[in-house]
Parts: sequence; structure tokens; C-alpha cells
Amino acid sequence: MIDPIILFFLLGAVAGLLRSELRLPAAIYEFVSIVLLLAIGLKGGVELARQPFTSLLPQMLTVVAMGFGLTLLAFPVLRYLGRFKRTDAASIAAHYGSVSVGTYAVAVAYLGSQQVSFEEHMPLLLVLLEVPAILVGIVLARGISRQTRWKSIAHEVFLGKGIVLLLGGLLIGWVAGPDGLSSIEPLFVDLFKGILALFLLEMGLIMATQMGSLRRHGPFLVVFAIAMPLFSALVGTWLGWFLGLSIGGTTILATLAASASYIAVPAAMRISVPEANPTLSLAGALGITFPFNVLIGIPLYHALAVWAQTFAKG
Amino acid sequence: MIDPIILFFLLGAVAGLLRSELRLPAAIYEFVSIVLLLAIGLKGGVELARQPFTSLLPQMLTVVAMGFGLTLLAFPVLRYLGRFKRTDAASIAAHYGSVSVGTYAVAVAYLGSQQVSFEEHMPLLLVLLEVPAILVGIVLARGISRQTRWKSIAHEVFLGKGIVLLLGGLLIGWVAGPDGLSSIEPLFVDLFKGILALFLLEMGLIMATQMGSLRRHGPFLVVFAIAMPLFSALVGTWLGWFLGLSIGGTTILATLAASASYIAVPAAMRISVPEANPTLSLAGALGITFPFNVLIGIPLYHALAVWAQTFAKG
Amino acid sequence: MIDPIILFFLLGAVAGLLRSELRLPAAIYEFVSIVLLLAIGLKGGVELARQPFTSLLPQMLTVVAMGFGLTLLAFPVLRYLGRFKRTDAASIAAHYGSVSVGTYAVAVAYLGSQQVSFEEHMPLLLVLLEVPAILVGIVLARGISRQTRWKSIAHEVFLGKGIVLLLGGLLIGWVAGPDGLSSIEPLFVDLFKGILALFLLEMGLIMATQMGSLRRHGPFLVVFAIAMPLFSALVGTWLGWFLGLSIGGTTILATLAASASYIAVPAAMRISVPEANPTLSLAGALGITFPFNVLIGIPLYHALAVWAQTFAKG
Amino acid sequence: MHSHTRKLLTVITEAALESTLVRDLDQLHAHGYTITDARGKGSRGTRNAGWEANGNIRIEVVCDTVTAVNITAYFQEHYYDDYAMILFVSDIEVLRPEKF
Amino acid sequence: MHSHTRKLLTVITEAALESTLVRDLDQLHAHGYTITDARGKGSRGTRNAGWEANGNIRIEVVCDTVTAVNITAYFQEHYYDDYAMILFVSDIEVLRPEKF
Amino acid sequence: MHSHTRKLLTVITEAALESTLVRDLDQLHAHGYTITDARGKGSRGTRNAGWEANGNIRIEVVCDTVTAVNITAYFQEHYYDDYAMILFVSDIEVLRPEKF
Ligand SMILES: Nc1ncnc2c1ncn2[C@@H]1O[C@H](COP(=O)(O)O)[C@@H](O)[C@H]1O
Ligand SMILES: Nc1ncnc2c1ncn2[C@@H]1O[C@H](COP(=O)(O)O)[C@@H](O)[C@H]1O
Ligand SMILES: Nc1ncnc2c1ncn2[C@@H]1O[C@H](COP(=O)(O)O)[C@@H](O)[C@H]1O
Ligand code: NA
Ligand code: NA
Ligand code: NA
Repeated sequence: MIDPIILFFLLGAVAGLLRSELRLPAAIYEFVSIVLLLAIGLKGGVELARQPFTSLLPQMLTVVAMGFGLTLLAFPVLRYLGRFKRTDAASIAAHYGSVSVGTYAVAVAYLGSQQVSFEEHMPLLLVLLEVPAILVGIVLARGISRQTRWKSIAHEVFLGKGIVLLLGGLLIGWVAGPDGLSSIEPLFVDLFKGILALFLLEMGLIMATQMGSLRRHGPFLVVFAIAMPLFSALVGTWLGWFLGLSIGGTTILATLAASASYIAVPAAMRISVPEANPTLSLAGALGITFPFNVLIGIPLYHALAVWAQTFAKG
Repeated sequence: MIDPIILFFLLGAVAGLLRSELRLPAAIYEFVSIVLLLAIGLKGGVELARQPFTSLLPQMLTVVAMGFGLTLLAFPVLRYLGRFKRTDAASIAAHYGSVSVGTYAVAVAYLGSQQVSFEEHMPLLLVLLEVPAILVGIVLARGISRQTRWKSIAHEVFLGKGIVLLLGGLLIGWVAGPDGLSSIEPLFVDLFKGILALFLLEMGLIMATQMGSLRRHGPFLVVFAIAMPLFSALVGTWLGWFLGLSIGGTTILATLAASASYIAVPAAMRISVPEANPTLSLAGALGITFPFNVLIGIPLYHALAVWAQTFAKG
Repeated sequence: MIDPIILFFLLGAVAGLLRSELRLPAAIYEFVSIVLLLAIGLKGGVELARQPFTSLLPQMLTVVAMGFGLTLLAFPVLRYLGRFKRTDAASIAAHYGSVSVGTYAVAVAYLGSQQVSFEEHMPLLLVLLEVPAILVGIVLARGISRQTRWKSIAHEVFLGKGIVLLLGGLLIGWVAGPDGLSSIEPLFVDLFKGILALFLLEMGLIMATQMGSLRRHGPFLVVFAIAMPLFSALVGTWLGWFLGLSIGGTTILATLAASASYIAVPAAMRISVPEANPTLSLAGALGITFPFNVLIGIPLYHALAVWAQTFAKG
Repeated sequence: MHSHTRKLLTVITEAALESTLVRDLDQLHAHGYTITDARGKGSRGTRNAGWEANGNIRIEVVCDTVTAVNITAYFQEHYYDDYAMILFVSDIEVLRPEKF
Repeated sequence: MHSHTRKLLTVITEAALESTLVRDLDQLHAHGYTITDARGKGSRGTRNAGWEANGNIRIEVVCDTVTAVNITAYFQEHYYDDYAMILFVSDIEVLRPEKF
Repeated sequence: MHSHTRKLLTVITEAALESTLVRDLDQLHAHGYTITDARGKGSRGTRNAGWEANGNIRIEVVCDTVTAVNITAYFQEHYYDDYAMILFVSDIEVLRPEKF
């Protein structure tokens, strides 16, 4: 059965495509994303408190390597098959090598309603995956030159809203532990799916605004925006199996790999690689990949994880 | 005993009349109304899933006829007794032939605290009642001419924020059903009355700003803004009895009939009948009719429904 | 163990000091403070309904006297020891003679997590304490002259957002009583600490912006902003003992005394004593006193209350 | 650096008109526009933006004289009677005249 | 279409002054005003609008020269010393001179 | 009351540039600036401010002619090619010329 939060996304998309007057004020969009980011961080942090940090190191390193790898793989495809300008190819590759927090949240909700459990420290991997793709993207666009202002890039990357809230939530959850957080659960746990529904309503509206630029940029981008997540999900599934993750954990890792950033990376690229046309990456990530993952991808990656597990066993 | 949400309305009204510095940012007002509209829609949709659609057809048709009828009745009163300009009379009539979602929400809260149950598909009737009055109002103001741009009017009417959210909520509730929605209940059900309280606080503040223009437009508008809802409530009660609704359902139908729109209709009239002075309808609907219904009307219509039921039986 | 809401404050402060891109939209800040103010008022109002009003009169009068007294004491210290201009000294004194609702909320949360109960009518004292310091501050700055526009000052003081919401909440809670409010509890009670967490996140961000002006205004202000609350807390503790308050109640009263206003008083002073430099009082109240109270003060005042109680008994 | 003279047309009107006016501007050959939310007071009373029906917008259009005259005339004919609206024009210097 | 010259007076100042200034404008015979929320920096430091006490507003008044001079003089006398405030005037063309 | 002529420089550009431009303005000797949030349309498409990456800001700087020329030149060199940005200058009268 279809999860109602997906229906909110469809409502937003339809309203947007029909040019309805419906708009969410920007302040509401920010409120909703702040609560989601904190909630995801907090949940992961509580879990981190439960396990020895070192036991997670292999997963952390693998995931960082995956972030580097996927970006490096996407770049030549975009540059030579897609014939994008160097800076555009680098920027799009960075978007797809990084992750989308909204997609992650939908995957969590999906697994919840399917009653599939997963390793709760996934938010840590989410944070880690945001970063490497940005660095690779900048180097691909600029080369490694003396001129690159790494200090201001690091500032842009690590002090952006998304990372600060996720990381902050992780640390708060880690320090406070499950008991400490019980008093703020009504906001950050009980309301999570309701607030996610509002977020998806807005995402639907935003997605609809990307349709115009999508048409302008031609079919290659559309194909890439579906093929790349499918490929990345395979990589993610394989790594999940390799790391010995549960079915749920493998599904999440595949979803992370398949998702494309539309918050942290656009902001960083706009400042660090301004020559890249931002509408290209956003049309792909928001106009195609986000809805694809949310509507089709996540259940698919789940099936893939089940299959991988069975295959591995038998 | 007085419902605390009414006290929030009074707090807002008093603060506004005393010219307090208290203001709710527009973004908050929008947030609060978006959540209310979705919540009302969702609740109705869940109920629709439970019953055969065709069994509701008679009620739906009756209610649409009521919307047409009340607007057509109000117009000559305003035009000839009230001596309003044709366009002003048409616009005010449309406001009173349509419905106010805020008033509906207060009626639901009132019945809840009185533990009176009602037919849960009322949100469907609410949506249906929004539309006919607007169409009648435009025709009354303009006549039926070739020039009327019906396409853009239809867009204005059906794709306004209010209808999209109510209808969207209805559809989501209908598709997802009661189980599907349980995960988003903490936002859309548990918080409903708290958010309604904030909405009414804001409505009180807005009402207070209407007092000035009310004074300017003279006593006829004040009398109309109380007499019309009383008359409409009688019609609504009679139709409720005619349709075999429960006491709660009859109360709601009377309230819907008695309430005057201040969101959908003003927006549509401003674009489609710009010659009509918007402060007239808003002074009536917000300055008089809304507080009248909320403070006095709803309990009265409830008593009326009880009386009608007893009368019908005995 | 440290309360997680304090961690949100630290997260905001660190993000602000590192110049992160994280910002809460002003509309969200207002939403969050409106809900907190109403929630605090409602809770106090419910309690007022339970006890005879006259039995509270001694406490009310004592607290008003404390507000006058602390402001009158702070003024000469600032004027002659701190060598501030007359108007600046008056304005800063008014900030410290009044109270901070945010600090109060943290104290309530602290006592809650320590499972220490307190007299629930404290919000009434909170409201009362806001006012006298403002009046004293204006008289100290201006003298009592014919020119002082007391009417507009009274408007500014009593119809500011903070007082209207606190007082409104008190009245609503008082009229509706505990049963009446149960339907709005999910917003105003269950979410209280989560919303307080968001508020403190924002307060941390705001505090960080005060650091610059703090550096400019030199060490006296820093010393005053710590010494004054410590002294006021002693006064508050002594009065709590004198009034026969419980340990929890004494802790709250000490916290109220120690806290410095950053909402009601700045707004009133800006209009009534415009010559006073607002950055001085804000740097002290927000940059030093608020974090001091939240991180160190409240547990200290609690220990003090325990000690006072034991000392009094034995 | 060489600069060129253009007109800056500013329209202050009801927020409800936003999508209509934006369509008009396109048809009247404005190459762009900028909108900010506003509140205010004029001959049609106070519009304090406390809620949606009651807000103003402030539209700016940088354009040549002919376009400014056309837009002014069109808006005057279609909206002045029925909507809260004021409109004024000032001279500005721009760098890339081909844009406007 | 015939246009007339008027003055556009722009005041940027602390949000806390809004209701006071609006009252002043009425008394100084301004026929209207438009307000937008703003943030900024000047000689009195950064005002980043992160919270209520720290926001700016931007007030525009279309009026004749005499009114502009009066408002400027009044504001200068009453607010320049104690509040973050700047004020500037430019020439504009309007269509309905009787309105301003 | 004696007034002096200065320049009002208005820049409309992507919100993402705000902190960068503010730093630039300080280095280019602007004595202050005012920022409002905006949305709009230009040669780089519609920017409707529905979400953070898609909003505009409107920066105003009151300054002397030299500073205006410097800022214009600097922005033109560094941002015109890669960012949605327009820039225009008008003449204004100010009261306290030493401030700007
Ligand atoms: N003299 C004025 N100066 C500045 N803004 C004005 C003036 N008159 C009107 N406005 C603005 O234009 C809107 C519509 O004006 P009106 O049609 O006169 O009600 C008002 O709500 C104000 O925002
Ligand atoms: N040179 C300037 N250009 C544009 N806006 C300014 C300038 N100077 C000051 N402002 C604005 O006016 C407000 C008050 O200025 P001030 O009194 O100089 O602190 C500032 O917060 C800015 O928003
Ligand atoms: N002709 C114009 N009039 C007013 N604003 C404009 C104009 N052209 C562009 N803008 C504004 O400047 C921004 C960037 O312009 P552009 O670089 O042309 O896309 C747009 O999003 C508009 O807000
Ligand atoms: Na990815
Ligand atoms: Na009606
Ligand atoms: Na105090």
C-alpha cells in the first residue's frame, strides 16, 4: 500500500504542474527542514551512544570512499557521453555523489511502515556522505591549484545549515542518550512523519518548477538522472552486503548512494564553482531523481537488498 | 462551559482593539491554515473510504443547490434593501453563499467537546459549498457574456489554496485510509485544536482591524451580517432534517450555511469582479459574521438541530 | 546529567561563533516564542483557578517590591562604579530588574528533569516582575516631569507582545481550568520542551552575535552581568524563604530575580529612553547573563534553595 | 566603464494581482522584473499585510522609455480604478543596456 | 499621458520605530507610505534582522517637495541622534499628482 | 537644511551571494548597505524565492560617485558572468554627506 507521505508529494507535484496558487512560505520550508535535520541527527546520535565508535570505522571509511568513487565515475560520463562543459559535469557529478536528506527520510519512513529494522547509526553515514563529493567536484572543476581558497570552501561545506544541524543533532543525541531525549520526543519523533509530509508537499511544488528547465536541457540529463541512481544503488547494495549490513541497512545505503543532493551541494557549488549552471543539476536532482527514488527507487532498492541477502546466503 | 479556543479568539480581538503590539507573522498564519485545511480534508477522506460514494450523491447535490440558492437570495436583499452597487451586492452575496473553513473547524471542536457525533464526510460538503457561490457571484456581477474568461475563473476557483488543500487532503485520506494515516496523526489530529487556537488568536487580531471599515459602511451591513447567517442556518437545519442527518450533522450543515467565506471568495472576487469593494464583504464576514457564529451562532444552531429533531419525531 | 535543551543552546552558540550559515527565519523565532509565552501563561492560569486569589497577594506585592528594589540598586552601581551615562545606567538597570521568560522556561525544564515540584502560580509572578523595572528605568532616565507621556508608556509596557500573551494565557487557563485545556495540551504541554529546544538554538545564535559588542564595551559590563544575577539570586532566595516557598519555588524566584529581560524591556526602553544605547544592555543580558544563568546559574540557585531550606529548618 | 540611461518603473499594488501583472509585463516586453513584499497606506486605506488578502507587493522594472510608457498606460487603464495601486518612474544608469 | 514631478523620500531605520513614524507621517501630511522589511549595516553597526529588536524597515513616501522637506526636518530633529536611521530623496515622475 | 548629492547603487542578485558581497562592500569602502529579500525574473530565468537556492536579494548602497564606480566595476568583473545579477545607479540627495 502506498505511504500517505508519498501522496503529499504527489499532491504538491500536481498542484504545481496545474499552476495552483498553493505556496508554502519560505520560512515554513526552512522550519520543516530544520526539524527534519535535527530529528534525523538526534536519532542517529542516540544510537551512536550505544555502540563502540571504533566498530563503525570500517563502515565510515567505506562510505567516504563510495562518495569519492561515485563522483569520479559520474564525471567522465557527463563530460564525454553527455558533452557537458567541464564545470557543469563536475557540478552535476558532485550532486549525484552526495546525498539527499529528504530521500533518506522517505526511506526511513518506508522501512518503518514495512516494519523492516535497520542499523540506527545510518545518520552518521548520511553526514559523512555529504562531504567527499563536494571536494571532488571542486577539484574536477578547478584542478588543484594554489588559487583554490580551501579555507573558505571548508567553511562553506562544514558550516552549511545541513551539516551543522545533522552533526549537531548527532552530538546532542550522543551526549544526552535515549533517556535525556524523551522530553523532546513529542516534537522530534512523534511529529516526524507529519512534518515530513509537509516537506514532501513542498518538494512536490518545487519539483514542478523544475519541469521547464528540464525540457530545455534535453534527454541526456533525463536518462542520466535515472540511470545514475540505479547504478549507484547497485554499488550501495553491494557495499551493504560487503559490510554485513541488515536488509534494512542495505536498503538505506543503496538509497543514500542513489540519491542526489539538492541542499548542501548546490549551495557549495554556487560559491565554489560559479561557472557551473545550477539549473542543470537541480533539474536532474529535483525534477527526476528525487521523484524517481521516492516513487519507484526505494521499494526497488529494498527488493534488491532482499535478493542480495538471499543470494548471499544460498 | 466556554471552549478555550474561543477564549483565544477573544484574546486576539481584545489585543487588536487595544492596539497591542501583538502580531502573528504572515508565514505563521499561512502555516496554521495549511495544517488546518489538510487536517480537515484528511479526516473527511478517511470517512469517505468507509462508505459507498453514491450514497452521498443526494447530499452533495442538495448542498450545491443550497450554495446557489443562498447566493441568489442574498443578492436582491443587498441590491434593493441595502442599495449596494450591483457588483458589491454580487460580491457580498457570494461571500455569504460560500463557507468559512475556520467556522467549520470551530463547530467541529464545539461538537467534540459536547461529545455530539456527526457524519464524518462533512468536509466533502464543505469543499462542494465553496464553489457555487463564486460562480453565481460572478454571473450576477457581469451577466453571462462572451467576454467572461471562464477558463481563468475556473483556474482561480479550483486551484486556489483552500480548495487544493481540502480536496488534496480528502483524496489522500481516501486513498490511505485510517490505518495509513496513523503515522501522521500526531500532527494532523492531536495538534488540531492547539493549532486551531493559534488560528483563532490571529482571527481575533484580524477581526479587530475590520472594525474601522465597519463603522464607515453603516448599519445595514451589520444587520445583514447577523440576519443572513440566522436565515441561512434555518435553511441548513431544514435541509439537514430533509436529508436525514444526525443532530451533529444538522448542526454542521446549519453552520456551513450560516458561515461566510473570507479566504476563497475574496481571492476569486478580487480577480474576477475587481470593481467590487473588498472591504465591504470582509468587514461583514470577518468583523461581524465570524465572531457572531463562533460566539453565539454555533451553540444556537446546535439547539436548533436538537429542537428540529425532537419536533420531527414527535 | 546535562539537559539536552542546554545542548541546543550550545549548538546555536558554537554555530554562531564559527559563523555558520545556520539561521532561523524571524517568523520561526516569533512562532516559537509565541507558543512558549502562551504555554507558560496557560499553565500558571490553570493553577490560579485552584487557589484563592487573596492568598497570593503577599507574594505578588513582595515580588513587585523586589522588581522596584533590584532596579534601584543596580542603577547607582552602573552609574558610579561603571561610569555609564545616566540613561544607559537606567536602561541596563531596568533590564536586570525585570525578568527573562526564556530563562524561566529553562528553570522550569530543569526542575522538571530533577523532579522537583514548585508552586505552579509562578507565571503570575513572572508577569508581575516584568513591569516595575520598566517604570523605574524610565523615571531614573528622565526624572518625573510633566513631559513624560505616561499614557504611551503604559501602552508600550502593558500591550507589548510578551505581557499580552503571558497575561492572556493566564486568563485563558484560569477561565478554562485543567479540563478545558486538555484538548490543546498536545501543542502547549507535550511540545513545550521540543519548542524550547528550538528557542534555545536560536538564542545561542543570537548570543553569538552579541560577542562583538561585548568586546567593545569593556570588562565592567562583563563583571556586572555575572555579579548582578548572583546578588539578585541571593535576594530572591531570601524572599523565597521569607514567603515560605518550597525549594522549587525558591529556585524559580531566585532565577527570576537573577534573569535579565531581552524582549519586553529593550522594546520599551527603545521607545521611552531612546538615548540609551541598546547594544549595552543586550550585550550584557544576552551575551553574558542568559548563558551564565542557563549553564551555571540555575543549578546553583537550586543548591542555594536547598541550603537555605536546610539552614532555616535546622 | 560606460553607462546608459534607462527608466526604473516602480509599482506598488495588492499582492493578489501578482500573477496577473507578471503575465502583463511579459506581454508588454519587459525583460525582467523584481518583486518584494510590502505593506502600506494610501487612498484606499491601510494594507498591513497581516494576512494574505491584505498585503502589498512592490514591483520594479528596469526598461527603456517606450516600454515604461506602455506599461504605465496599460496598468492605468486596467487597474487604477479597481485596485490599490501607485506607480512612479525615475531615471537610472545601467551598464549593459542590451539587457533592458 | 502627462507626468508630473514629485519626490520619493526613503527612510531606512529600526523596525521598533514603525508605529511611531507612521503616526508622524500622518501628522506631517504624507498621503501614503510603503514599508518593506530590511536588514543592513551602517554607522551604528550590523542589524541583521535575526530577531525582532534587530530588524530594519525601509519606508518610502511619495510626496511634494514641501512635505519631503518637512518630514526630513522632523525626522532629523527627533530621531537622528538616538536611532539607526538614514534618509534620502530622489526625483520621480508620477501620473496622478493630486494623489501625492 | 542643506542637502548633498550622492549615488544610490542598487544590486539585485542571488541570495546565495549575500555574505560574499557584504564582505566585498566592506573592502570597497561602502559605509553601509541595506538588504531586502526579493524574487524576480531576468535573462537567467524566474527566481521565485520558493526555497533557499532560488531567492534574490536587493542590495542598496548610498555612496559617492567614486565608490559607486568601484563597486560597479568590481561586481561586473567578478559576478556578471556567472550569477543572476543586475545593477543600476541613480542620483539622490542626502542630508549628512559625511556618512556616505
Ligand atoms: N504617497 C505614497 N507614498 C508611498 N506609498 C504610497 C503612497 N500612496 C500609496 N502608496 C502605496 O500604494 C498602495 C496603494 O495605494 P492606494 O491605491 O492609494 O491605496 C498603498 O497601500 C501604499 O503601499
Ligand atoms: N551607506 C549606506 N547605504 C545603504 N544603507 C545604509 C547606509 N548606511 C546605513 N544604511 C542603512 O541604514 C541603517 C541605519 O544606519 P546607521 O544609522 O548608519 O547605522 C543601517 O542598518 C542600514 O540598513
Ligand atoms: N529588467 C529588469 N527589471 C527589474 N529587475 C530585473 C530585470 N532584469 C533582471 N532583474 C532582476 O535581476 C535578477 C537577475 O537578473 P538576470 O541576471 O537577468 O537573470 C532577476 O531575477 C530579477 O530579480
Ligand atoms: Na548519491
Ligand atoms: Na454560507
Ligand atoms: Na531580574
